[in-house]
Amino acid sequence: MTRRSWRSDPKRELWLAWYATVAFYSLYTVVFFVITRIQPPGKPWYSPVQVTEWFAGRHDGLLVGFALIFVLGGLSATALALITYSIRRMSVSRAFAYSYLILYAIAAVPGFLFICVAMTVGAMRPDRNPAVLRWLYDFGFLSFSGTMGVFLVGSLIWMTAILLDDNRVFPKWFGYLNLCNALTEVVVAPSWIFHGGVLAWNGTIAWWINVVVFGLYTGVFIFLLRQMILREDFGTGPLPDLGLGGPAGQVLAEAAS
Amino acid sequence: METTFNRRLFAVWLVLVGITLTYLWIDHAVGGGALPKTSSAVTVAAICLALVKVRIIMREFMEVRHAPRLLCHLTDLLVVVMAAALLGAYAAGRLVA
Amino acid sequence: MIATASGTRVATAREPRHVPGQPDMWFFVLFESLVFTSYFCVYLFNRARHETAFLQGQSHLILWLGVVDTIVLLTSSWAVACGVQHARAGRYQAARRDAILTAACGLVFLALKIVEWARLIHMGKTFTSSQFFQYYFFLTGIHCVHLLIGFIVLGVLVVQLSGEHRRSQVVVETCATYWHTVDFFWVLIFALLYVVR
Amino acid sequence: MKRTTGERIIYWTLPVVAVMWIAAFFLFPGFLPPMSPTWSPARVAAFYRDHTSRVRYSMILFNWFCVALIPILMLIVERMRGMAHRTPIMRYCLIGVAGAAPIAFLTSTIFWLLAAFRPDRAPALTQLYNDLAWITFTCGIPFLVAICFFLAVSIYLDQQVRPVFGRWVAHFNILAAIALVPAGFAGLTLNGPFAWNGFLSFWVKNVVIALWIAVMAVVLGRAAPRGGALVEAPA
Repeated sequence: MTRRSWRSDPKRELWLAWYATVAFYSLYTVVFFVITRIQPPGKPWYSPVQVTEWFAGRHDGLLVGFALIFVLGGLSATALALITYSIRRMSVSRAFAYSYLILYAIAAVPGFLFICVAMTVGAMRPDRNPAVLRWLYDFGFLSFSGTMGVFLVGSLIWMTAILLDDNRVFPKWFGYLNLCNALTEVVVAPSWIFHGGVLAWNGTIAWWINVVVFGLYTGVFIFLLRQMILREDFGTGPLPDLGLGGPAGQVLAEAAS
Repeated sequence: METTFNRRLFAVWLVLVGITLTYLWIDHAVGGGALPKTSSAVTVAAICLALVKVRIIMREFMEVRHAPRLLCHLTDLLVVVMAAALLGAYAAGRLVA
Repeated sequence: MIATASGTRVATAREPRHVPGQPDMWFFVLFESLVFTSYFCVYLFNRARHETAFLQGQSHLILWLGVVDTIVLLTSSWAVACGVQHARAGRYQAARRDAILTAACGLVFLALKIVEWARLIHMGKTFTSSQFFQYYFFLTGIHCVHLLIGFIVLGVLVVQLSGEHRRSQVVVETCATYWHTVDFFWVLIFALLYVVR
Repeated sequence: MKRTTGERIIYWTLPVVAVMWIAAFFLFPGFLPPMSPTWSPARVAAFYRDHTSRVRYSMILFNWFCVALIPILMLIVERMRGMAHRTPIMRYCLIGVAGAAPIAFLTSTIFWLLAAFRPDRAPALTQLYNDLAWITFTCGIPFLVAICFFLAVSIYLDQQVRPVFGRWVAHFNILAAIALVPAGFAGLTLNGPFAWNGFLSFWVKNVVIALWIAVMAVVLGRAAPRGGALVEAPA
C-alpha cells in the first residue's frame, strides 16, 4: 500500500480519528492504572498523614503520568468527533449530534483536567500541610468520579439517537448498553456522600462494578465505530452490511464514492 | 369479555401472588417479634422462592415459553447464575464472618 | 419449529417460536440482570458478615408493605402481559386500557415507595444512618430509577397503541419486556431486603 | 444574508481581544518576571497582599476575554469547510477542543482571583490557590496542543490545487504543538527551564501562543471563504 493510495482513501479522516481514539484510550489506561497508579483509587478515609504518604509513594508517577495527559489529553476529541459523525449519519436530527459534541467537549475539563491539576499540585510539594494535601486529594478523586451529568445526559442522547435511527448505524442493543452506562453515573453519585464502604469513590459498587461496565462499554463502542467506518458508504440511506469482510467492503465504498 | 380473558395469565398471576404471600407465612412461622433471629434456612428459602418467581415471570409474562431455544437456555442460565452467585456470596460472607 | 432468520412463520399446530420484542432488549435484560446480581452479591456478602446489625436495621421495615408493593407490581406486569396478547390479536383498545392500568399500578407502587421512604426518614433511618439502610436506599433507589424510565417506556407503548399507523407489535413487546424486567428486579430486591434473615 | 455574513466582524474582534490580553498580561504583577514556584508560603501571601488590586483587575480582564478566542476558532472551523475533506471529522475534532482550551484558562483565572480575594488568610492556603492557578495555566495545554495538531492534520489532508491554508501553516502548527509540550511537565520541577517560570514552560509557551494567534490571524485574513459569493479579503 503506497502513501498515495492511503492519501486518496475517502475514509482516511475516519481511520485517523479511529486510531487516535484507540491511542488515547490506551494512553489513558496506562497512565491511570500503571504510571500514576491512581486507579484503583486511593482510600477516601485516609487521614491527612496517610494522604501525605500516599502522595510520597507515587510522586514521580503522578507528575510524569499526568504530564503525558497534559500533552496528549486533547486526543480525546477524536472519539467525540467520530461519535458525533456516527449520530450525524443516522436518520435523526443533527441536534443530537451537536448536543453530544458540546456535552463531551465540556466534560473534558472537569472529567480529567481537574484531577490532573489537583494531583500535580499535590505531588509537586510533598512538604505541604497534610490537611491541604487531603483537600487536593479529595478534589482530584471527587471531580474525576463525580462529574456525572455530562456523561449521563450524553449517553442518553446517544441512546435515543440509536434507538430512533433507521440507518442501522449501530445495533439497537448498543443503544440499550448506553442506558446501562448512563445508570452507572447514577450509581456513582453516593461517592459524594460516603467516606467508606461499597458506595464510596473506591467502593465495590461505585467503583469496581462501574468500571467494569464502563470498560465494556468503551471497548464495545470503539469496536462498533470501526465497524461503522468499514460499512460507511457516504450515502444518506441505511448503512450496508459488511458483506465480504473488511477490505472488500472498503473497495466497494471507494467504488461508490 | 369471556373470549378475550386469558386464563393462563391469570393463573400465573395467582401463583406469583401466592408465593409472595408465602413470605408472610415464613416470617410468621419463624417468629421473632421485635428482634428477630438470623436464619440461613429463611435466607436460602427467600432467595430460591424469588428466583422461582423470576423464572415464572420470564417464562410466562415475558413469553420466553414461545421463544427460540437459545433465549430459553439463556434465561435459564441467567437464573442458575443468579442462584449460584447470590447463594455463593451469602455463604462466602458467613465463612468470612 | 424454530423460526428462521427472516422470521417467517412456520405453519404448524403449535405457535411458532419467536423472540418477544427486539432481541436487543433481551441483551439489556441479561446485561442489567448481571449488573444487579453483582449489587446483590455485594449486599449479601456484607450482610452475611454482620448479620445481627443488618437484621436490626431490617426490623424497621414493614413486611406487609413490601408484600403489597410486590403484589401491585406483579399486577402491573400481569396487565401489560394481557396488553401484549390483546395487541397481538388486534384488540388495540383493550391493549391500550391494559397499558394505562399498568402505568396506574406503577404509580401506586411509586406512591407506596415514597410513603415508605418518608416514614423511614422520619424515623431517622436515612441513607447514611446504617449499613442496612445504605443498601436499602441504594437498591430501592436504583430500582426506582428503572421504574421512572419504565414510565417513559409505557408512554411509548400507549403512543404506539393509539396511532393506527404507528403500531408495531415488536415495539409493544419490547416495552412490555422492559416493564417485566423492572418487576422481577423488585421481586429479588423485596426478597433480599425484607425477607432474608 | 450570506453564509459569510458577519464573519468580518468576528475577524476584527481579534485585535480588540489581543489588546485586552496584552493589557491584562502587563497588568498582572506576577508575569514580568513570572512568580517563582520556589517562593515560600509567606512570600506568596505577601505578594497577594501587596498587589491585591492589580491581580484582581488583570484577572477580571482575562476572565472576561479568555473565552473571546472561541469565535475566532469557529471562524477557522468555517474556513475548514472549504478543505478537500470527505467528512466533517476534522472540524468536529477542532470544535471538541475549541471550548475546553479557554475554559482551562478561565479556571486558572478563578484560582488567581480566589487567591487575591482574602489575602489575609493562612499563607499555606494562598499558596495552594497560587499553585492551582499556575499549574492550570501552565499545564492546561492539552487542548491547545490538540488544536495545533488537528489543524495541521486538516491542512495536510487538504489536497487541492489551491488549498485553504498553505502547507507551511501546517508545519508551523506542528512546531507550535511541539513547543507547547514542555509546559506539560511544569509540575516535575520547581526551578530550571521546565518550572512554571522557566524558559520553556513560560517564555516559549506564551510566546508561541501569541505567535500562533498572530500567524493564524494573518492566514485567516487571506483565506477567502469557498463555495459561496466571495467576500473581498480583508487585510
